[in-house]
Amino acid sequence: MYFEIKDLQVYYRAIHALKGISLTVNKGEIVALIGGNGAGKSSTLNSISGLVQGQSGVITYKDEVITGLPTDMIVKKGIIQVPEGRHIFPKLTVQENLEMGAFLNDNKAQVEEDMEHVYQLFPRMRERRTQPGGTLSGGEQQMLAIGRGLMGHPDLMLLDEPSMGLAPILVEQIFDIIFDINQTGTSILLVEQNAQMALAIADRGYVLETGEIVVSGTGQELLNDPKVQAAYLGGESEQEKLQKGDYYF
Amino acid sequence: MTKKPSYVLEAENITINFGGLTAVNDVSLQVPFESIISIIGPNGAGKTTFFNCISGFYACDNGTVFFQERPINGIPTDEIANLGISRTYQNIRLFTNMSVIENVLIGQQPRLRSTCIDTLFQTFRNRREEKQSIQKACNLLDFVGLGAYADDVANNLPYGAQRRLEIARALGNNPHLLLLDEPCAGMNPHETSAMIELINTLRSQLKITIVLIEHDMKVVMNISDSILVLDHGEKIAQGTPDEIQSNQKVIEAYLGSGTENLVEKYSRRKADKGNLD
Amino acid sequence: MMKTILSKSSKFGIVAGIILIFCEMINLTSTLAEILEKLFTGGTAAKNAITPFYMGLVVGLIVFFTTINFLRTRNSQKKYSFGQGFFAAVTISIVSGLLISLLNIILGSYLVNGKDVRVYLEALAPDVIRAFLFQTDIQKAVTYYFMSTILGSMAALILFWISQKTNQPAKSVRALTHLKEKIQIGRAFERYPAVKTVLILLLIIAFLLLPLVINAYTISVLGIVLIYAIMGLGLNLIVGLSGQLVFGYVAFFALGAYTFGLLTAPKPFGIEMNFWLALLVSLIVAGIGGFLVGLPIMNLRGDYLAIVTLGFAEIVRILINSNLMADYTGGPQGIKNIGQPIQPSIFEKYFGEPLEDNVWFLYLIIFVFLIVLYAAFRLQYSRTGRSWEAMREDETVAQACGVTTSSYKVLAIVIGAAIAGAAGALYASRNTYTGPSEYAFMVSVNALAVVVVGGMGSIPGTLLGAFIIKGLPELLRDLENYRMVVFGALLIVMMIIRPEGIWPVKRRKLSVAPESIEILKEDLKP
Amino acid sequence: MDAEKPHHQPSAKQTVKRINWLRWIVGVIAGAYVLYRIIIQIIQPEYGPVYWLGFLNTGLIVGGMYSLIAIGYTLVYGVMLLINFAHGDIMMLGCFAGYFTFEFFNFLKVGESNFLNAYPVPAIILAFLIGASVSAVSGFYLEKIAYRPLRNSHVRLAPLISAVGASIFLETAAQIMFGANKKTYKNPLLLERGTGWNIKMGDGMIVITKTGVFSLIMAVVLMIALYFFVQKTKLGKSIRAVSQDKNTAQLMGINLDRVTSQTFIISGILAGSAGVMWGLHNGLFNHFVGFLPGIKAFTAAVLGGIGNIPGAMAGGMILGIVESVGPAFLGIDFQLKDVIAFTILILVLILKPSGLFGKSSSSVEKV
Repeated sequence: MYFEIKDLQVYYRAIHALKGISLTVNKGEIVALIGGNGAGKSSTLNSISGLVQGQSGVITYKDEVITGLPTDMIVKKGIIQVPEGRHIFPKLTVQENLEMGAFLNDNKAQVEEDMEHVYQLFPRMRERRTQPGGTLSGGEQQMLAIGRGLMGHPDLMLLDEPSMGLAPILVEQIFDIIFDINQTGTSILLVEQNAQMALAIADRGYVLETGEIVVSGTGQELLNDPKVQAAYLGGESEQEKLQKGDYYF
Repeated sequence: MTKKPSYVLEAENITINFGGLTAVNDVSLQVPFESIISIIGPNGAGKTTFFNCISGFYACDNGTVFFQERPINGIPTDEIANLGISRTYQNIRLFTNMSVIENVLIGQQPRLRSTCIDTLFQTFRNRREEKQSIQKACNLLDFVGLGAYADDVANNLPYGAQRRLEIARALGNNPHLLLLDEPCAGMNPHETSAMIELINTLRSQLKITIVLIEHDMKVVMNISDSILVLDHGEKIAQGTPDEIQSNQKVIEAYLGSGTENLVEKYSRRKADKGNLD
Repeated sequence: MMKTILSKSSKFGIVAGIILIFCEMINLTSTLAEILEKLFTGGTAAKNAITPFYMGLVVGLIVFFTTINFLRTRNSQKKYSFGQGFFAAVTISIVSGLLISLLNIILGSYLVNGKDVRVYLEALAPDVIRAFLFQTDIQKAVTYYFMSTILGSMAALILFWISQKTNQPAKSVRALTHLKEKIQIGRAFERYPAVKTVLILLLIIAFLLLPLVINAYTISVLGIVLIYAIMGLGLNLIVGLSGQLVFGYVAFFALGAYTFGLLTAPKPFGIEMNFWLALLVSLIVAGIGGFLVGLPIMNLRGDYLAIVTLGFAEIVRILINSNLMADYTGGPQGIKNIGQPIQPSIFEKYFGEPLEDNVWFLYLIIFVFLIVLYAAFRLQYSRTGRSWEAMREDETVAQACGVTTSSYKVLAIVIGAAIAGAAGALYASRNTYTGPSEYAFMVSVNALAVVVVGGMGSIPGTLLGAFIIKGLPELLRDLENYRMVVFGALLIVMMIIRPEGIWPVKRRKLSVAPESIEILKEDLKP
Repeated sequence: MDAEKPHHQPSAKQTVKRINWLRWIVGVIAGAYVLYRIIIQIIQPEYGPVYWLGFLNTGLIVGGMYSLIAIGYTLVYGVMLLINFAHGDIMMLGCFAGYFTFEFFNFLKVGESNFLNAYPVPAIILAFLIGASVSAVSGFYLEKIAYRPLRNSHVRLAPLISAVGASIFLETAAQIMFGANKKTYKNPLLLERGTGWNIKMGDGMIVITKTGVFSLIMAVVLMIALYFFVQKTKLGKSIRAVSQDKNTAQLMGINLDRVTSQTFIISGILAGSAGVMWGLHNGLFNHFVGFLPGIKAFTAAVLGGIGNIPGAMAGGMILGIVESVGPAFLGIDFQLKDVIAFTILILVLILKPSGLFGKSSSSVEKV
C-alpha cells in the first residue's frame, strides 16, 4: 500500500476531533477529502504532517510507519503539505519563499532548475520575484504556496483548501495546475470544502462529518450522492431524525 | 416610560478590512427581540470577524452597530459587557485554573458594585453582594445543569460541560443579547441535542435574544428564526431555514458551482492520461 | 548496542565529570563534605581538615545520582541487562574519574610548586585544594577519586538492580501516596470547621508567644523572614494573582524605606515624625510610586512589564545614590538614626519591666504582618481578587466579561507597592539605617523567589517561600555563599517539574444550594 | 475552529486604546522638554562642538556593543517569543573567556617577550574566537537545559522565570569561582587601552582610542556579517522563516529544535564578541559585567522594535549615542546616564510600544 491511514484519532484537550479515520491513497491518485467546517479535514492533514501530536492510530507511507515522526522527517520522506490559508512567509521575498520550499535540498543546481520550473508554471511569480510575499494578492499567494510545495519534490502532496477565499476563475486555474502536477506522477490528497470542484478532479473521495468518514467512493459516485449535500447543508434524512426526536434523550 | 426599541441589535453596512483583505463587506443585520438568528457560511467567510466587531474586539472600518438604538462602535469590550452583550468563544476560553463557580462569578462583574475598599473593611454592601452573587451563580449553574460541578476546577470538566459553563458565565451580566460562537462544535449528537434544548430554553424562559454561529446544520435549521449566510465576507442570503436550504446561491457557496463542464473537462483529461499510459 | 551504550554512558560520564569539576571550582564539594561530617560526627569537623572519607562520599554521591539517572532513562519495556548496566556504570565512573583527576593533578601541581591559584579561581585556597587532594599526594588522590566514582556508580547499579528485582521503591512510593489519601486533613477540616478555627487560633497564640522564648539571633532572623513575607504577600498580589511579572519590586521597598527615613531621622530634615504616621505616609508614597509605574504599562504585555519595572528600580537605585539627590538621601552614606517607635507602657505594666527592644520590634513586625495577611486574604477571596485571577488566566476574555483590565492592573501594582513600602519602612526602622546598597536587584529577585517557590497566588505558599528563601539559609549558614547558585538552579528546575510551586493554591468551596428557576428569571431581568 | 488548525493565526486589529490621552501628555511634555534643552544649548552652549564630537565618539563605541547584544535578544525573541534574561550573563562568560585567553598568552614566553606582544594579531583573533565560542556553547546549553523543556508550559511566566534563574545561577557561580573583585584585561601593546590619536580641533581635542576604533570596526563588521548571514544563507533564512510562521516553517522541513539551538549559538557568538570588546575597551570587569549592558541592550532591542534585526542594530547605536550625549545635553550629572537609558525605555513603551522601526500594531490579539 502506498499511503494508508488506519483508525486515526485526535484529541485537542477535551475535544474529540477525529474519531477513527481510515483512508488510503494509491500511487498517482488524486484523493479528495471533503466536508463542512470543523469536520476534521485539516486535523487529518496536520496529523499526517506531524504538526498535531498525541494522536492514536497508524499512518503508513511506502510500507513504513510514520506516526509520531517529527515534521521535518516526514517532509524529508516526500510528504509535503500546502497549508490552508496559504501561510506564505510575508516578509520573505517570493524567491526566498520558494527557496524555503527547497530547504532540505542541498543541490544548488537542482534548486535553480526547480525554481525555473515553478516560474514556468506560474509566470506571474517570476515578475514578482523580489517582492515580499505579503504584498501578493490572494490568488498569487496560493500559487506561491503551491509553487513552494513543489520545490520540495513532493511524492505525496497534501493540499489544504487551495480554493479558499479565491474567485471562481482563479479556482479553476489552481485546479488545472493541481491536475497538471498530478499528471507528472505526484499523488495528491486534496482537502476541500468546495466539493463539486474537488470531486470533479479527484479519482476517489471521502466525505468527513464531525470527525468521521460518512461516505466514500469514486469522484463520480460521490458527485451524485445526496448524502454529500446532506453532510454540508443538513439534508432531509437528518432533518427527519431530528423531528422524530431520536436525538433527544 | 421610554419607547421600546424595535431591534435589540442593528448592524448597518459593516465593513472590516485587514491590511488590504476585506474580511466583512457591507453586511447588515437586524435582530428582533427574543429571536434566534444564525450566521452560517464556509470557512473564512468572516463570521467570527463579524461577531468580534459586535462584541468590541475589532473596530469596524465602515458602518455602525446599534445596540438598542445606541451606537456602540469603538467602545471597549468591558463596557460592551456592561451594556448587556455577552458572548462565548469558538475554541472554549474559560479561566481554566479557577473553579467553575468562580468562572460564573467573573461573569457577574458588571453587575457588582463593591470595591476593594469595601472588601478590605468587609462592609455590609460587600457581604450582601458576595452572598447574592454566589447564590445567583449557583442558580445559573443549576440552570445549565452544572450544579454538581460548582467547586471543581474548570479545566477538569468534560468538553460539553465546558461549553455550558461558558454560557452560564455569559449569563452572569444579565444580557439582553447573547452571542454564541459555535456552541455545538465538536459535540456528539446527544450533547448537541441537549445544547439545542438549552438554547431554546434560554429564549423561551429567560427571554434572551441569541445570535449564533454554527456549522452543524441540524442545529441551525432546527432552532433559527432567521439565517444569515456569509461568503467571502459578503451577505449572500438571509431568510428562514427553509428558504436558505433551497437557495441556489447558498448551495453553490457551500458545494461549488458550474461543475458540469469541469467534470467533463477533467474526465476527458483523465481519459487522455489513461491513453498515454 | 554496546556502542550506543558506550557513547551514551560516556556522555553521562562527561556530565558527571563537569558537575564534579564545577562543584570543585565553586568549592561546593568540600562544603558539603564538611556539613556531612558535622552531621555524622556531631559538629567537630574543622574547616581546613575534612576527613577524606566524607570527601569521597560526596564525590561518590554525585556519580551515584548520575548513574541512577542513566539507568532510568530507558523506558520500562526495554531494560538494560545487568552486564550492560555494569558496562555503562564502569564507563561513567572512569570518564568522570578521569575528568576530576585531571583537574586535581593540575591544581595539585600548582600547590606543590607553591603557586596560589586564587588569582584566577578565588574559591580554591590552598587548604581547599589539600582537602580535594584527600590530604595526601597527587597519585593517592587520583586513586581515591577513581575509587569513589567506581563505588558510587556500582552502588547505583546494585540499588537499581535490587529495585528492579523486588519493585521495592515503587511499592513504598505507592504506600506513601495511600497514606496521604488516608490522612486527608483537609476533609476533617471540612467536616468540623470549628477544628480549623481552633487550630488557627492556637497557631496564632503560639506565634505570638514565640518572641518571648527565642534568643536574639533567632529574633533577628524571624524579623527578616517576616519582612520578606510581607513583601512576598504584596508581590503575590501582582505576580501571583494579577499575573504581571514585576522585576523591580525593590523600587517600592526603597521608596518606603527612604520616605520613612526622611520623615523620622534627625538629618537631613529633622521632622522626626511619629512612627505610625510615618509608616502610613511611606505606604502611601510607595503606592503613588506604583501608580506612576503602573500607568504607562497598562496596555503592555507581561514580559515588557518585567523589564520596565526593572528599569524603574535601577532609576530609583541610581538616583538615591547620586550626587543630585545626595542632599536628601545622603548619597552612598544613606540615612542614619532612623526613628523607632516608643514602647507603650502597657507592656511595662503587664510584664513588670519593659520588653527588650528587639522583642518589642518583632511584635511590631508581627502586628503589621498580621494586618497585611488579613488584607491579602480578604483581597484574594473577593470580587477584586477574582478579577485579577481572571485577568491572569485570559486577559481578553476577562475584559469581555466586564473586567476593566487596565484599572485592575494598576490597582494590583498600587496595592502591592504600598505593601512593599510598609515593609521598607519597617526594615529601615529596624536597622535605624537605610543606604543605597541595600536596594540591589537581588532584593527583587529574592522577593520574586518567595512568591514563585512557595506557589504563585497561594498565601500559605508565600509564607513558606519566605521561610525557605530567607530563613533556611540563615539556619544553614555554611551554605550561605551557595544560596543564590542553588536558588538559580532551583528556579529552573521548579519551572520544569513543578511550575505551580511547593504549596499551590487550593480553590475554596463556595457553592450553596440552588433556588428555583423563577428566582433566576427574576434575577436575570436586565 | 482554532484547535483544528494549529497554524491558523488570524491577523487582527487592536481595539481603541484607552490611554491615548496619556500618550499625548507624555509625548508633548517630553517633546517640549527636549526642545527647551535644544534652545538652551543654542543660546548658552556649555560645551563646544569638540566635546559633542567626543561624546558621539564614546556613544558609537558603546552603541556598537549594545547593538551586538541587542541582536541576540531580538533573534531569540523572534524564534521563541522569550526575553532571554540570561543573555547579559552569556556576554559575561565571553568576557571571562577572553580575559583568561589574554592572561594565558601573557604568560606564554616566546623568546624575549611573550606571545601576547610577539604575535598580537593572532592573540586577539584567538581571544575573540574563544570568547565567542564559550558564549555560544553556554547559550546552546542554556536553551537546552532551561528553555526547551518549557516550550509548551501551561504557566505563562515559566520561561521568563527560568531565564531569571539561569541568570542568577551564572552570575553567582562566576562570583564564587572567580571572586567578586574587579579584574583587569591584559591588552596587547598594539591595542593598549587609553592610547590612540589626539585630533586637535579648534580650542580642544578629541582622543580617539585604539581600542575604541577597533571595537567599533569589529562591531560593524560583525553586524554586516550577520546581516548577510541572515539575508543570504539558508540558515539565516530559516531563522527568519521560523520567526514569521513556526508551523509553516516546519512544513518546509525545518527542524524547530535545531533552528532554536542555532539561534542561541549565533546570539552567543555576538554576545561573546561583545564581551571581549567590552573587556578590551573598558579594562575593568567582574561577574556583574553583563547585567547593565544586558538590560540596556534589551532597551535597544525594544527601541528598534523587538524581533527586528536591523532595528536592534540601529537601536543599540542610538541608545549608545543618546546615553553619552544625553547628560551633557540635558545638563545633568554624568552619573545619571543609566537613568537616561531607562527613561528612554519607558518613554518608548508609552509612546510607541512597537519600537521606532516597527509597524504600529505589534501585539496581535487572538480572539
